[in-house]
Amino acid sequence: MSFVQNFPFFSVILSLLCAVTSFFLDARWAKRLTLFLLCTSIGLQGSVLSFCYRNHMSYEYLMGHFAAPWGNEIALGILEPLFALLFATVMLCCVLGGIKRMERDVFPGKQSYYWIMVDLAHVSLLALCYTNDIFTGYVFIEICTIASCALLSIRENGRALIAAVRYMVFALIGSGLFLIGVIFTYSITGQLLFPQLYETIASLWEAGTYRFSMTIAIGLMVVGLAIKSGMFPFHFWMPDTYGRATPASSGILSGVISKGYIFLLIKIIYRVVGIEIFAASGVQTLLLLFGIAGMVAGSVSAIFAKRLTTMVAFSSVAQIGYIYMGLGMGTQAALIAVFFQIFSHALTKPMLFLSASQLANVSGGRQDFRSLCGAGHRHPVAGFTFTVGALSMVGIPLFAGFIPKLYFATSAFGLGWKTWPVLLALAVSTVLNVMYFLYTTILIWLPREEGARNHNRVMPQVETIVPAALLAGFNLMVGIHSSALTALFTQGIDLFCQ
Amino acid sequence: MEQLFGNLLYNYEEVVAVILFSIGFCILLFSRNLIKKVVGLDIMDTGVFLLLASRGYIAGRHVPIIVDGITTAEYYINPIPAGLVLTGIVVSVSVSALMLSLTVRIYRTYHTLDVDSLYMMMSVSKGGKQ
Amino acid sequence: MRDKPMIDPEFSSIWTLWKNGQIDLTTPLRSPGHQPLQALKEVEKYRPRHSWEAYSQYVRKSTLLYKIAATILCCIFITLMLLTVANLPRYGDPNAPTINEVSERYIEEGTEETGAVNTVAGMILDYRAFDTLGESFVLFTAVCSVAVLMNLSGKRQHIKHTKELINYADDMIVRGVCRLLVPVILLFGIYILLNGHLSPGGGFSGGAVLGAGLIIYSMVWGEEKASRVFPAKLVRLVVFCSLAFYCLAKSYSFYTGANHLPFLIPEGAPGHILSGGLIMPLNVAVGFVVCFTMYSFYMFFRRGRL
Amino acid sequence: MITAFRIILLASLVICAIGTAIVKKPMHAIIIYMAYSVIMSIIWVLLESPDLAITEAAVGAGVTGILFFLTLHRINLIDKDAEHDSRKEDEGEGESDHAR
Amino acid sequence: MLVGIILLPLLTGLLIPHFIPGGRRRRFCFLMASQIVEVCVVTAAVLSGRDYTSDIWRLTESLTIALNLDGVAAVFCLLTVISWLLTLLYSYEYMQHEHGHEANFYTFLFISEGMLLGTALSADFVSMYVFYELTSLCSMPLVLYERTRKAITGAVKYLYYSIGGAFFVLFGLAVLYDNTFTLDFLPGGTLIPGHHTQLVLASIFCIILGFGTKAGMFPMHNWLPTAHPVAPAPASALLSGIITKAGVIGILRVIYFIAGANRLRGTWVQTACLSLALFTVFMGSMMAFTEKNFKKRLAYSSISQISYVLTGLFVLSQEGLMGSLLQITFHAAAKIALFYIAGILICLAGVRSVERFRGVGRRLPVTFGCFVFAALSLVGIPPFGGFVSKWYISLAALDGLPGAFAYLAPAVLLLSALLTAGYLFPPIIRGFFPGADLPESPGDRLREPWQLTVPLILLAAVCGLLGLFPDLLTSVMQRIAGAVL
Repeated sequence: MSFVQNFPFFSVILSLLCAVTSFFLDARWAKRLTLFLLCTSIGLQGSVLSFCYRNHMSYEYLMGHFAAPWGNEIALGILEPLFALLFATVMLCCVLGGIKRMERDVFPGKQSYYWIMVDLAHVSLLALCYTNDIFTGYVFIEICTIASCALLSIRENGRALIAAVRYMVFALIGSGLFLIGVIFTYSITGQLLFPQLYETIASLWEAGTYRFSMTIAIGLMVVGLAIKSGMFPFHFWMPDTYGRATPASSGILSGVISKGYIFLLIKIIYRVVGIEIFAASGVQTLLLLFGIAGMVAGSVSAIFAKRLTTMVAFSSVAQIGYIYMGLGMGTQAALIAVFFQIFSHALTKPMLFLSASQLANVSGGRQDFRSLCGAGHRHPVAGFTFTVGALSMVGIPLFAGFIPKLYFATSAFGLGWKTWPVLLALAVSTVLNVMYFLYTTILIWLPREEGARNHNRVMPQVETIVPAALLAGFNLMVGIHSSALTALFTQGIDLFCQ
Repeated sequence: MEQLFGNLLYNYEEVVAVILFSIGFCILLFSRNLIKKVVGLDIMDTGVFLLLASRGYIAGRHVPIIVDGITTAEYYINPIPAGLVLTGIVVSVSVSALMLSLTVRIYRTYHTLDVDSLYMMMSVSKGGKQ
Repeated sequence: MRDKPMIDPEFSSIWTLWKNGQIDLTTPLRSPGHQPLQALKEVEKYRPRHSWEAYSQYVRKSTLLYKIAATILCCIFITLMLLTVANLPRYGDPNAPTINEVSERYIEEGTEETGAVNTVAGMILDYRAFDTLGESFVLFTAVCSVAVLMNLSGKRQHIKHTKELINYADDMIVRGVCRLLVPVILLFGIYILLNGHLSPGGGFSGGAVLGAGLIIYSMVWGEEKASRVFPAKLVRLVVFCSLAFYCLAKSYSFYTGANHLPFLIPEGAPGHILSGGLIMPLNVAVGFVVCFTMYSFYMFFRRGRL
Repeated sequence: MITAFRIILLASLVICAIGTAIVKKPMHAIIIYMAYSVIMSIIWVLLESPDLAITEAAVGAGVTGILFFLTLHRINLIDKDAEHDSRKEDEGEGESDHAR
Repeated sequence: MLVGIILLPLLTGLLIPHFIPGGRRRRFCFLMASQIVEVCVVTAAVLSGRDYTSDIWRLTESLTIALNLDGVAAVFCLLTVISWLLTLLYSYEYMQHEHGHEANFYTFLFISEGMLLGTALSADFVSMYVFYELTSLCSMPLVLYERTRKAITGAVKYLYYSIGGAFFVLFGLAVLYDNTFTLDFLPGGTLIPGHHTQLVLASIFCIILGFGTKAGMFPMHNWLPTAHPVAPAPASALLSGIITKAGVIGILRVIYFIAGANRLRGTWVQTACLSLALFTVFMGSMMAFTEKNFKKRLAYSSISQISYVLTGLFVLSQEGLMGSLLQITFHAAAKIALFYIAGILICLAGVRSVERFRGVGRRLPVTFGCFVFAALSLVGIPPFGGFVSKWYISLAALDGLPGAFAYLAPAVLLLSALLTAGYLFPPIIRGFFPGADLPESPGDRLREPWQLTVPLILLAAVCGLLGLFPDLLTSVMQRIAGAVL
């Protein structure tokens, strides 16, 4: 067992310790600690990823002295460190980009708590990526929920509080359903760890006993996670949650945390239930339909949104609809498309939120579209990043958003009746995306004859440029040089589904 | 059919647990008062725990604490659900504390606990400012 | 709807802009001044300015659909649940699938492997310790979020009228009963805490009991006194130390376990108070965390700070 | 015998839950909920898991109930403050009320 | 080499207008120089006769961005660079009369040139799709330049139509992705025989519709008359002279290099596309005939003229292809010249609508002289360039098309030629002979700066001379078409 293989566990413990220590420190040191933690964890995940990729191996790591099925353990191949790396990177960019705004939104006495919450969200995401035990998954889902609620409500503005209540109600219903699903699964199989669950479920499905309960249990787990990650019919909490929080938090919530839930869902589908049983249980088709509905409905309500951040938030309803549609298609090509979609969305959405808030700042803190006319000239960096993000969301080639669309379109064939709904949904949602995103882009680049004078043009500072440049660079990198990622994904899926 | 009802009668604890969960769910959905929503949340959680614990119970067996050296598994009930429920209870108390503090803050800001009036405030307050 | 005119007329969605073709650049926009704090105050101080009943009527209309949908949802949900329950293995069935090698090993080798007589304690603190680690961090997260929300150290948020509470300490009966009761409760909590690996209980139950005792204490003798006994620094320090100890101890055992290194903590003879390796100290740590979590919940709700 | 006792307890549990659902005032709901938690802890004992019984008694019936009561208490305080402020405001800006 | 051809205008556009110190004149000299270099490079690459190919990068593991310089690409590239050169010269003088941020204009002008070259040069479908979308995006700011209400409306309309069309193409691409051996452009097509035939045909029809958006084919032609007139004259000249041809390239590549002419001949796709194209030819001329605003009239006429090209393509025979290549060339020359003229009229004489042309010809004799040439060529009067192309197209239609189309197509072309004469000659006549009842004297002769007239005269000369000696072009086009079919 080489020393590198300890790194996932080290990163988890390290971030727990950082959280506890920040509880004892003041805001300045908490900030430094958190940034240090995020950078370190990027390093750790990166080295684990390169290790696993070079040896093309996946391994279980015992959390304790007892092997599965008796003790907890974490398991990782290529995908898990890859996504952990993505999450850590995006979180780092978010907090870097949002620091100034956060320090203005949050009362100084409470900023250390903000950093604690960032640490805890980070550790829960890592655990969701790495866990090999369904109940550990539940516990860290709860940590993630509470931490994100705090991230949302720490901006003590009435709308944010109501949004937080809504978010909590939906999220708790979600975790309750997930827990019931776990209980049913446990009482049928008597197992809690993924590999044993997989075997037992397969044999039970063969034998045909408890099929109904199994289906319901799968459905409950999937629906619970879907509610938490904002699938279409349960997306009511999303716009306010993402639109009202302080930009760094909205970036983290929309870009990373929902993706953490989705990654856990993918693990459950492929490593606990098994894709054949998942398809046979009929939940798959449900996901497909809801995903398609979400793609359309999200974009439509984004067109009718009256604030910029609300519009962006609704667009992430649509984007998550893409993900669920891909999960509903259920082929390996579709899975690769889903991973690409997760990447592009996680890289794009925080960028959009950050730049949107900066644009609103230079428009006198107003978010309606008429005040935003020409905001791009007042804050060129934010305008540039917003443009990049919008183009990527629309799916213009060379940007990250194009690749998943292409993969969805190409993998839609040979699915029987599913082919045409998928293609149609892609078409409609693309056109709608064009309608609102490109229109907004044009809008922010229009000059304001009268207004332009009484706003002084913001000179871009380093702390706005660096994260923006980072995110935009990653975005273009994914869009232009996606073959490396594809290789990672394909190899990772081999290790993942074995 | 009668086999189904027979099963329901056998699993009466689970039936009660499901009913509790559903009652909590309904309170959460229908009650307009935030505090009652929190109560409903707790009832929901306890329903889930009851379900889980009753899964671990075995008729005529004892607490899984090893007394006078009897270590045959036939003498004790299944310890796993107890541990899971312990975790669950702690989670639920933290969650309800969080919800209650949210409630207090909202009351301080909007001077009401009624959900509909809260949404009215949202719809009429100046949404454009940050 | 009465509240339409209240909405800022300048607001227009992409759709409205797109429908009538172009952004009107000719009319000058009102030049917005830049004071978000001011705006935040406005939102916070907002009071409804028009008739409630008109609105509540409107709300009834608009939420009727939601109510119907929710009812249908609940009915479907309950039926599905009942069907599933009917399809589960029977209650109290001695050969249900949950009775498998896992639980048998927990019971049969648990005492030797963990040194804990109480199988549940052994399970949550040794076999499945990662869950429990996460669980205690759930508590920690909750404390921090409650601190975020309830912390009154902000401006314009101090509460008047705190004096209007009944001061229980003046009531002789209450004082006498509590003077008897509180030590007993605390003792009981400590007992549960320390015997967690031998008898029912453990970190969480004991901590909760201790916390309840502390809460009663500070209710009766007033928060001022309580916070003189347990100042905020102390509480933070205790929580920090116990959680850090927990992390480090557990990471030691995880590390040794995963790398198959020897585990140097002695198990001790099962049944004695000093046994079970790390379980008792961990129980104590968890107990402290839970106890002070409950206590600080109380304090935050009661007086807005520790 | 024990089964009958168990069933009675479960029935009262359901009754308590329904009561929480139907009563109007939050205060009553909270009180019923505390009773509910006590019954629940007895049921834990019957389910052969005393650790849960202790925890539920201390957490569910104890701490959570106190937190609920404190919430109500804080809300009353906030109301008092609000009256206080509004009295002051009305002295200050009476005509604005007429303007509404 | 090819990468250089694309990168040079890109870097020019990004760097020179913003980062070169000194006055407008100095910057302009730099731009001019780099454009001349570009022209030389492209000419050298074309004349050297070798067919360059280069893989730039791999977009995904199966889709690469690759460039290749074959005959068709050579024609388009030469057209593009030469007309950009002339337009640059023209816009130096013209842009003084526009108000707006001029540097941005040059930036997007050059970037869109680079993207257009990429579209022409790309060696497979995916890279062409990529460059095509980027072309639409980068040419949008040219329309947006003046930032009036009309400009914004036009730009947005242009954007929506282009992206919508591009999505049709993407859909077809997705279908073809697993029904072809490869997505590279090979003469004769790469379809897998007998593999979802109807689906493939439908997807090809979708692709043609999608590219037809940019080429202004009937169902989705509507953005052209909105977008072209609002752009500044050089931009609109390029938009309707060259950039619309990006759609033509797309259709040509799909028909001849992906589907293969033999696979399409006689299918419903050919019929449908032919009828659409012919209808567009007629409709465009009609609309132009009724339109009063000169630039709008020109935009409508581009709709009809480009559908001549499409007609030639859909004939699916060597003569047809040759005719359409010729038509592309001549239409580019004539239409660019006409838009220059419109620009000159607007900025010197302040005339936009056709009624106010009376007597302007006397004030701007050179301009109107060239107007005559361009108009004659566009109508297709025998000694002029336009005649040659239309002649070949009609011939090809006559012997290449089945049944009624063989006679319908030439008739429609003839009719639309008459209409063209109908909407182009009256302004000229009014311009030269205002008639006795002119209310006020037209005013004395205006000074026409050489930067405006020289490119105009050059283009008019092209229209004239190439018409007189068509073999110069026809032989080349013959070879190219022969290589394709």
